Order: sequence, then structure tokens, then C-alpha cells
Amino acid sequence: MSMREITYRDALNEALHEEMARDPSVLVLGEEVALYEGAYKVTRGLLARFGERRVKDTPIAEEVIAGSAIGAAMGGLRPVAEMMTWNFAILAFDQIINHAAKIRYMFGGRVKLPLVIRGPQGGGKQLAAQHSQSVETWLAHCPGLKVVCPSSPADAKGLLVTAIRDDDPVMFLEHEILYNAKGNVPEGEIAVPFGQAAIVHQGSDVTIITYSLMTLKALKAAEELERDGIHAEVIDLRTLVPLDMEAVLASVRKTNRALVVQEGWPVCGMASEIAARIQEDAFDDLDAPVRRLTGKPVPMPYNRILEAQAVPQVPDIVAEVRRLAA
Amino acid sequence: MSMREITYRDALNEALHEEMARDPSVLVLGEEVALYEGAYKVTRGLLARFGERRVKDTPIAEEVIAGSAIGAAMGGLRPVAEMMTWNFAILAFDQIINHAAKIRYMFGGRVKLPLVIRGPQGGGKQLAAQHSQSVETWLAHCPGLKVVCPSSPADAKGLLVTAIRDDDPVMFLEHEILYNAKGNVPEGEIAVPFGQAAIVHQGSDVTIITYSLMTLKALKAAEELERDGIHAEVIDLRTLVPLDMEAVLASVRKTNRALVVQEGWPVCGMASEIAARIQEDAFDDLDAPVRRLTGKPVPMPYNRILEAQAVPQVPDIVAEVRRLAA
Amino acid sequence: MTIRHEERPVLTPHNLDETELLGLFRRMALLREFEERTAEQYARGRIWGFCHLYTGQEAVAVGAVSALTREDYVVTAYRDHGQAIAKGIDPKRVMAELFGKRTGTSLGRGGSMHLFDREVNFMGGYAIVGGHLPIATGLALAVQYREEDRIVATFFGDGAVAEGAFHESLNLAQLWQLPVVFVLENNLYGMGTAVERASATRDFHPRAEAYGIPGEAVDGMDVLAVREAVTRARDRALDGKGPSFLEMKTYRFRPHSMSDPGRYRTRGEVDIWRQRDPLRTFPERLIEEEVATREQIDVILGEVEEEVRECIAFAEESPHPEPADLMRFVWAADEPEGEDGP
Amino acid sequence: MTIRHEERPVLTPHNLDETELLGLFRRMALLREFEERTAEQYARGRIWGFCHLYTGQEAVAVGAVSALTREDYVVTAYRDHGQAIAKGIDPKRVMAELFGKRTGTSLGRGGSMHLFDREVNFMGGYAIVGGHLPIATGLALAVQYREEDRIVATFFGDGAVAEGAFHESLNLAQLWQLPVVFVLENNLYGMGTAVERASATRDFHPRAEAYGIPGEAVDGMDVLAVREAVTRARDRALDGKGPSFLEMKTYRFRPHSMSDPGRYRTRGEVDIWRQRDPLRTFPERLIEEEVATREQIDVILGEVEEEVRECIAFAEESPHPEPADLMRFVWAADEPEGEDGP
Ligand SMILES: Cc1ncc(C[n+]2csc(CCOP(=O)(O)OP(=O)(O)O)c2C)c(N)n1
Ligand SMILES: Cc1ncc(C[n+]2csc(CCOP(=O)(O)OP(=O)(O)O)c2C)c(N)n1
Ligand SMILES: [Mg+2]
Ligand SMILES: [Mg+2]
Repeated sequence: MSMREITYRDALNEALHEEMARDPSVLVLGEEVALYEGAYKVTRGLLARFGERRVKDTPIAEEVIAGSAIGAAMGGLRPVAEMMTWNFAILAFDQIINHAAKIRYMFGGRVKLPLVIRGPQGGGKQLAAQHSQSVETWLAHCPGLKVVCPSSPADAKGLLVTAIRDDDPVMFLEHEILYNAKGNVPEGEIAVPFGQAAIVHQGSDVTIITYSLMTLKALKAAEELERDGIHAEVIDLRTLVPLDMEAVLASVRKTNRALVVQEGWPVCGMASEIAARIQEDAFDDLDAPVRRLTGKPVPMPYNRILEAQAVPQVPDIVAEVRRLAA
Repeated sequence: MSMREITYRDALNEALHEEMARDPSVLVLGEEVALYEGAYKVTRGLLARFGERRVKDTPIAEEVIAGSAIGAAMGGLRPVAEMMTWNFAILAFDQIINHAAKIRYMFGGRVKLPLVIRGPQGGGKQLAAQHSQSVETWLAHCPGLKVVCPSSPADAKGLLVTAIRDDDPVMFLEHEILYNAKGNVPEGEIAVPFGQAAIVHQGSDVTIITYSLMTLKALKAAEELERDGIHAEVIDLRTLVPLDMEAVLASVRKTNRALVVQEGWPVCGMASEIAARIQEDAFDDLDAPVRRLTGKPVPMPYNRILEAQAVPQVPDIVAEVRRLAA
Repeated sequence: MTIRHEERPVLTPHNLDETELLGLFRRMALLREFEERTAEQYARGRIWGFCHLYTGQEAVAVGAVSALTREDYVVTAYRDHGQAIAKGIDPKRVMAELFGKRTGTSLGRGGSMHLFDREVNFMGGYAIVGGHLPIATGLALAVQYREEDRIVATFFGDGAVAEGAFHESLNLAQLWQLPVVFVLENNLYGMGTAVERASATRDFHPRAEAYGIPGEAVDGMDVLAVREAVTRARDRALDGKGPSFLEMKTYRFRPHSMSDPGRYRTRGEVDIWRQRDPLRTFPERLIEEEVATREQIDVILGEVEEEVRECIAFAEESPHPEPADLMRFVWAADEPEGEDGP
Repeated sequence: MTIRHEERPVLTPHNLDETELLGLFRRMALLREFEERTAEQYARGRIWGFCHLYTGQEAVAVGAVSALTREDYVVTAYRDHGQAIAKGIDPKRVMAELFGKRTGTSLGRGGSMHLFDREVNFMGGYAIVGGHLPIATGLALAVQYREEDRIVATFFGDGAVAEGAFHESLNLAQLWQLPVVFVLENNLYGMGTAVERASATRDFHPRAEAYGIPGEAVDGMDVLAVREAVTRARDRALDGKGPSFLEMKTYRFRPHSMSDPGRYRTRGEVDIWRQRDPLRTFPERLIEEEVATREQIDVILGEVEEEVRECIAFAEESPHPEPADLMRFVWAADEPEGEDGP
């Protein structure tokens, strides 16, 4: 397949266009997704192409946005609901956690919920405490939800295609800072499978396990470390549920040292989960404890100096790896 | 102080009575807390003693129950809001996570939020998927919330007293199964400090770290293990935020083996957090990987056989410890 | 009491023949008998968890569902035995679900609060107050989108009206003109709390009108009045005129759930409502208007007793789910198969 | 357009003297100037994040707050510069907050959307649409409980009315008869979505009436009409008669936020509303009715320009928060002290 360089935003947009064209049961709903084409323009061109029936602006009412996606999925559609940002999805947690995640199980497997809830999360734009959270812990904790965190345009497209075709509720977490990031994306149909991590940088000294925006930071760190002769392997998890622990363990068995990097808060974060699992399953392969580098346990401050300090930066990753490799 | 044996429920009830009598700014609100005296009778006698002004029945509207507790706290009161069960608090997560946890920080420390949200959680009564969850991961993940999980009547009382006097939002997680559990509680005023774990069973072979209902199960397991000559130390964390890692690490440095037991789901659970931290801070003291024994990643089934299987039972703990000590 | 004992319309204008009228009675009698026996089984420890009986409200479920087709969707709360059986789920499978058995509607995973049957378009009982209303709205969106010839009827209590989800749902349903009928079962209590202690106003249909949705109060103890109102609302929805809101004034004779001692209301209040018990008033009318004889009524009562006995036997004899199947159905990849298959 | 250009009442019946009337104008002019300069500073990269300007809606904040005392609480959304300054926060500290500085109202932690000042009982700007309404309700509960002689006024947009939290708050406020005035700023858009595309009905005050709360539409471009309506509602609340709901018909002249290109409405629509710009109509009236001269007006305009220049200078010169203080204020144990002290 031939490649082009496009943005993460456009890659997502392509996935929506192609899946809507392919499958008439796919519809898009959310705040500002139609006329405004999305607060972050991820739904550009959809209204013009598919009309009001399939591209629906909603009131500012997250519970009924998520809930109506659940109902629509039970009624035979494949809704893709946009949350303007995942911070607002917290208003819909009853629908997501108490309903989407449980309906199939509590009804004895008699119904499927093929729905996607997608939108941006994360910090870095000085949006302060109520607009800068990372929600993956809350979602990954709850069985019944798949959780996807693409870091590149190609994955953004390929994972969104897979998400739309998946028969389970998929929570699709984009990163606000990544929308303008460019990368090679194959022309035409691509579907990236869930549960397969990507080794985005090969190395033999330390394994850095991460996802979403932090993958880019880890890559920069790995390049910097190469110059010092430290070879870090960088693993982009891509999906958190299902989680590709095999890839993680295989790498750690090779490098014997692991660092997990995550933007969100530390307590009960994915970094803790992965650290716990690595030490459980590869204890004898470890030359040092698994280290976690995470956001600080603080509501996101507005001020840019404080904000930058609140989440892991490239030099922090470099420093952690140096300490670990020492 | 003299002791009496009372139930966990009555211990909580005493704390409410005493604190309301002591401090006129304490009020209680929630569904069925007044006339009905609480769905689980924790608020018994409050309406009769303190009247409608201080003991308030609310509509079934969790967002405004939590939100009005926040506002009341900002306005100078010390509200204690009851969630009939923590499952329903998920409807109020916007108020709890986006507001209660962040308001002080985002307003530069200019306001305090002395409020308590309390209620039961957990499984074991065949209440099925939407009524059996453990919510501590979601709360502990979010900085700005204190998280308390008493396992005994004495702690239920002493920690609730501390919670009501605390100036931060305290999430107070009782366990439905424990309400009828009896234990010795000192007469009169007791306040159990936050952030101090209790060693509830001494041992030298393995450390079992746990909290809430699982403490009782771990104790039973420890007794059974004693008969085999395996001496397990059982640590009841009591509060998850703040977390007493010192007590945990001191014990693990002695026993060199650790098992974390938790009722809730595994991914990003407290067990993962504690395992990650133990291996980080006591790696060289560990003779084996830290093990986690948690609820299964499944929405809670109604059927009693399945339900019993879904959460850790005494024999599971015994078996894990045996494996770990071997 | 906000409800007057209304003038009874004669039976004939309802265009129902004798068989149909007796059918309505039979279904109400079945629900009543089912719940009475369920209470016994609960007391015997065969049923666990929260269990909310429908006793007293039979005219609502039976009247409403009699106005629907099999294709129409029903979505309801945890007090769901009534709507589930009225909608046509085999009561054996309902009882088996209460027993937590593998032959239950939800293969024993759901219990009393989570009945489900795709075959008859009973799309579930839900245990989060108000939580199913956004889902019902979404089902109606699917119906509209797919241009299907059916509607959604969703049932909920007076307590649920206080939840934000109720309002978000009403606004969206009206904005998008979705084919959904909101059936409020105002039984005057949400658990132990009387309507006037939980709600700023005692009548709820004006809430719907504030969204431009036609709202109406209906005598929920009169199965024919319920049937008529739902028929009208359904026609509206099928005509593309959007949602309707029906406030059924009704009453539950039993406490909130099997774990509620029910001390918050007086014996006198219950007695007054007992006068209007549809299981008493409806057969009286049938006899009075010579649609049926006392003997026919008694035969039906005997039949439903036998039917419920069979339900219990079936539930008792059914196997528990396989312990090895604990994790099955979390994901779509796990299909119910073989014995469990739909 | 749902609003007719109403007959103007003459100024005198408002019992305001010349100084007071000019004071109202001065405050509106200050808000206008503040926002214009804020837009410039944003464009220069001195202000970041989401920044929602109040331009066009000045009559609401100024009129409403002029009816309140310093003791009365104000709680509002993210479009909060207007109410914050009207309530009496030093505009210097507001600008410093927008710059993220240590001298800001929230010590640089909050930014544009999270202004706060306990001293003047401005209890915060909140960025979750509708999320502050339960909190305002709780503040009113505290006022009632402590028998304080004040009320809560809470501001929110037409978009917020769709959120469940709005309804839960109205119901509780009326049920408990809390001293709170709900001030809806209906500026016809929630972000890019016109009211009629997000709401089943175009007027919102009937929603309040469905709860038994008196609801009223008010010309939100007329500072005196706003002041009067809020005065009445405040008196009601102080009399123990519970909440009121005021729907201010208003308009924002600028896009939703600094990051919105604002393509969803026509130039023509904006122009029509510009005719009713309070910064134009109110001074015209003052001059017409000989309360003030053109010169007096111009002097005021010059003064506020100078005042805002000083705000910017103050914000620029102020220090950033100490990096070492990142974690401060998460917990109550961390008090703001010294330079940061309130
Ligand atoms: C969100 C939520 N809050 C509280 C509860 C606990 N609860 C279960 S039923 C009930 C009363 C509901 O009353 P109503 O809606 O009138 O229905 P009814 O029981 O009368 O049929 C309550 C408070 C719940 N299940 N979900
Ligand atoms: C819960 C939530 N959903 C969505 C948003 C994104 N958002 C911010 S402002 C806004 C529009 C709100 O409109 P309105 O209430 O009319 O207030 P206005 O901006 O017109 O003052 C939206 C959708 C948010 N901040 N919070
Ligand atoms: Mg009820
Ligand atoms: Mg608006």
C-alpha cells in the first residue's frame, strides 16, 4: 500500500469517513460533531457527506449521549459517540461503567454492544484542572470495556477502524496534543488489531513501556540515550484492554530493566498495573525494580511552568533510564 | 476506656450521633437517611434527636446530593452525605472527581472542603452487576480525595470521627457485609488517625496486605495457616489515601514475601499499586514476587455460586500464601 | 389522595371481545400469583438479593403491553417481573432467573432486577434508578434510524424523575422526535419516601410539557384506561409525532422490596388503595357487565396457580450455571451456546 | 429573534441617583474594556488555555450583581470575568490570573475559567457545563442552615440547561425552599449550537415553572431590567420564599472562546444584536434623560482604559508561582501564606 503523511486528526477523520461509507449502520453523535464539524474537527466533512440522519449534534448532555449510544447499539446500530473531551465523559460514567460495561454480562450474553466512545484527553494546553485529565485508569479498571490509546496517525486510523467493527464497547482515547502530529498512513483500508503492542524503538538495555503521547516523548528520550550508548527499547501498548503483556515480558526478559511511563496520576495508574505484572511474571529476569514515571498526583495547574512540571517530560525519561541502566 | 461489643453499623451510628452533638455545623443528608433511618440503618435515631434541619432526606439525585455537600462545605458546614451504596455515587462522579477533588487546588488553596461522602460498597449479597462494585480505585486514583475503608467496628467509629473533623473531602467506604460484624469499641470519644495501617496479626513468614472485608478473610486465613506453622502477618491499611507504605515496607523487609488481597477488580486496583510500590522500594528484600489476589475481572454475577467465585475467599488466600511461602 | 375514583367507562367501547378482556384479566392474575409465590420462595431462601414485587401495579404493565406488538421494545427498571411476563417472557424462565439458574432469562447472571429477552423485545430490567431512560431513548433512535415499524415503551418510577438522566432523555427524545413512550408508574413512593417529600411538585406530567411533550395522568389501576392511553401514545409515535409521557397513578401493595419493613405508610392508606385493586375491580366489572361469570374467573385463577407452581418446579429443577463459565459473556466473543443458547 | 425591543422605562423609577447610574455604566465599560484587552493579550500569547469573553452580556453581570450585597454569594461558569469583576474582585488580580501569575485570584492555578475570591464571596468559575449548579444549591443550603442574611446567585448558559445537574438542582432548591436565584444567560448559543438545535423548546423559564419555581424572561441587554428582576428575586429568597429563575435574553458579540472561529451565525444576526449593545444604548439613555453628558461618559471610558492598562502592567510584572509549590494546595494542610496569603 502506498503511504502519505497526514495528521492524527485527519487519520481519525478518514477512519470515520471510510467506515460510515462502508457500513450504513455506523452513525456519529455528540456535541458539535455535525455543523461545527467537531470541537477538534475530527468529524470534518461528515455532515456534508452523510447528512443529519447519520451525523447528529446533541445537546450538552453527556449521560444521554452515552446512554443513547448504548441503546442504539442494542437496537442494531454501530454508534460512534464523541465526547468533546473525556473530562466530560465523567458525567456519563454511570452509563459507561454501570451500563455499557455490564449489560452484556448481566443479561447472560444475549445482547452485544458494538459502540465506540471517542474523544481527546490529556494535558498540555493550559486547560487547568477540569479539562486536563487522563481517564484510562477509570475505564481499564472496569471489566467489559476495551480501552484504546493510539499514539500515531496510522494507529489512530487503524485502531479506530477496528474499534468501529468491534462488537464490544470501545473507549477510544485520543490525545489533544497529538491531533496535529503527522505520520505515514497507508492509503485505503487498514485495521490495526487490538491487543498487539508495537515495538517502536529497538533496544537491549532497558524497556520503556508507554502509550499515547508519552510514546513520542519516550522515542525522543530513546534517541537521546542512543547518543550515550544506552539502547532503550520502546513499547507502545496501543490498547490497554486488551493488554499485550507478552510483548512487554518478552522485551523485559531481554533487557532485564523496565520503566513504565504514563501521563496520568500515579495511584492505581496503568504504570502500577504493568509494574505489578512484570515483577509477578518476570521477577527472576529483573536486574532492578520496575520503575514508574507518571504525572504528579495533583489537579492540573493552569500556569504553564507548573503544568509542564506536572507531567513527565523527555529529560525526566532520560534521567530515569540513566538511573535504571546504571 | 472501657470497651463494649457493638456492631460496625452501630459504631458508625455512634460516630454520627457524637459528632453531630459536638459540632452544630455537622449535618447529614442523603436518600432515606432521615425518616427511614438509612437503607442500612446507619443513621438510626438522628432525625428524632437532631431534627429535619440537620438530618435531611433528599430526592434520588446523586449529583445534587454530592454537589450540595460540596457547596455546603464551602459555605461553612461539615456535611456528611450518604450514598445509599457507592454504586450510585458513580452518577455523582462529576461532582466528586471534577469538583470535590479539585476545587481547593484550582482556586489556589483559598477554600476548604470539609465533607464526608459515605456508604456501603462491595459484593456478597447477590445484588448482581450494578449493585456490587468496589469503587476505591476510581477514588484513590484522583488526587484531592482521602479514601477510608474501615474493617472493624472500632475503626468504623474512630475513622468516621476523624473523617468528619478532617478539612478535606473524605470518601468513606463501608462494607455491606460488615454492618452486622461485632467488635470491641471503646466507650466515648475515639478518633483513629488517617494514614496509619494496623498490624492485625503478627507473623514472620509472609505479609498479607489488605483492607475492608478482606481483612477478616485474611485473618481467618492466617489462623488456618498458623496450624500449618506458617506465620502470616496481616496488615489492615485502614486508609488508602493517605497510604501507610512505611508499615507495609517494614513488614515486608521482615517477611520478604508479600501478598496483597483486594475484593475489587484487578486492573489498576490497589493491589497493583501496592505491589508496584513494594517491588520499587523493597526489591532486594523480596524472596519472591509480590502476589496479588483480587476479584475476577467480571461484572458481579447474581448466582451465588458464581458470585462466591468472583471474589477472594479464605481458601484462596490460604492457597496463595502457601504457594508464596513454599 | 390525588386520585378520584373515576367514573367507570363501560367495557364495550374498548373494542375488545370477551376473550381479549379475559386475557387481560388472566395476565394480571398471573402477575399477582407469580409475585405472591415469589415472596414465599424468597422467604424460603431460594431467591436472594434485592427483589421488588409488582403487586398492585398489574394494570399498568398488562394494560400498557396489551397496546404494544411483540416488535415493540420494552425497557424498564428493577421492578421488572410484571413487564417482563406481560411482554411475553416465559414465566418459567423468569422464575428460573430469580433462582439464579442456567435456564433463567439471563442465564442466572442477572437475577430479579435484570430480566431480559431479545425474542420478545424485552430489553431489560435495570437497577440504577433512571439509568435506563437514556438507553430507551437510544433504542428509539435506532428504530427511527432504521425506519422500523415499532416503538419503545419505557417504564420508571416517581423516584426516577428526580434523576438528571430523566431530563436529558426527555429533551433529546422531543428534540429528535423519537418514537418513545415514557410510562411513569407513580406509586406515590420511592422506597420509603413519599412523592411530596422528594419532589418539588406532586404531579409529574407538567415536567414533560415543559419540553413540549404531551403529558397526561392516567388511572393506573384501570387496565383499560392504561391500554387506551398507551394505544394513543403509540399511534403518535408511529405517526412520527415523537414522544409522549403518561403518568400512571398507581400503588404498590407490598413494601418496596423484600428487605423493606415498610413502616413509612399507614395501614389505612394501603386499605384505601386496596379498594381499587385491579385484581378485584376488573373481574367485578367483567361479571357485572356479563362478560364473564364468577366461575370463569375462578377457573382462570386456578389455572394461573397451576402455572406458577410449574414455574417453581422448573426453577427448582434447573441446574446452576457452570462454575467454569464465570467469566463467560464479559466479551462479545463469548457466545451463549448449546443448552444456554437463545 | 424571540425578543422584542421593549418600551424603555424611564430611568427615574429605578430609585437610582446619578452616581449610581454612572456607576453601572462604569462597571459595564470596565468589563468591555477588560475583555477587549484580554483578547489582545491572548493573541500575544500572554494568556493561554480556554478563554471565554463576556463581551455583549455586560448588562447581565453588572445589573444582577448591583442588586446583591457583598455578602451574597455568586457562583458561575467558565465565562466568568464579567461576574468576577462585577462582584468586586480587583481586576488586576483577575488579569494576573489570566496570565497564570502568583498574584492572580487563584494564585495562577486556575486561569481564566477558575477565578475565585472568598473576600467578596465570589465562589468560583467552573468549567464543567452545569457542574456548578449543585454547588450553588449547596451554598444556599448553608445559608439557610446558618440563617444568614444573604442569598446565592448562580449564572449559567442556555447550553447548561440540557445537563441533568440543572434539573436535580432546581428540584432540590424548590423542595427545600433554598435562597438561590438561578440566572440563565440565554445568549442563544452553546458553543456553535443554536438553542433550537439543542433544546426541545426555545424558552427556558417554563422548565422552572414545572418545578413550581417562578420563572421569568428578562431583557438581558437592559442593565436596569436585570437589576430590577434580580432585586425582586433576591427579596423573595430573603423572605424565605425559595428560589427564582430568571432567563436573561442576551447575546455574546464575540465567538464562544478565543479558539472558536464563530462561523455558525450570520454577520446580520450579530449586527441586529449590536443595535442593542448595552454599552451603546445605556449611555445614550443617560444622555437623553440628562443624567449625564457625553463628556462624562468619555471621561469614564478614558478612566477604564487606564485601569485596564494598569491591570496588564500588574499582571506582566507579577511573578510566576514557585515551581517548588506545584503540589501545594492539594490538601487542606497546605495553607496559602506570606505573599500568597489572602
Ligand atoms: C441511582 C440509584 N440511586 C438509588 C438507588 C436505590 N433505590 C433503588 S429503588 C429506589 C426507589 C425508586 O423509586 P421509584 O422510582 O418511585 O420506583 P418504585 O420502586 O416505586 O417502583 C431507590 C432509591 C438506585 N438503585 N439507583
Ligand atoms: C460537561 C461539559 N460538556 C461540554 C463542555 C464543553 N463546552 C464548554 S462551553 C460549552 C457551551 C456552553 O454553552 P452555554 O451553557 O450556553 O454557555 P455560553 O458559553 O453560551 O456562555 C461547551 C459545550 C464542558 N465544558 N462541560
Ligand atoms: Mg415509586
Ligand atoms: Mg449560551
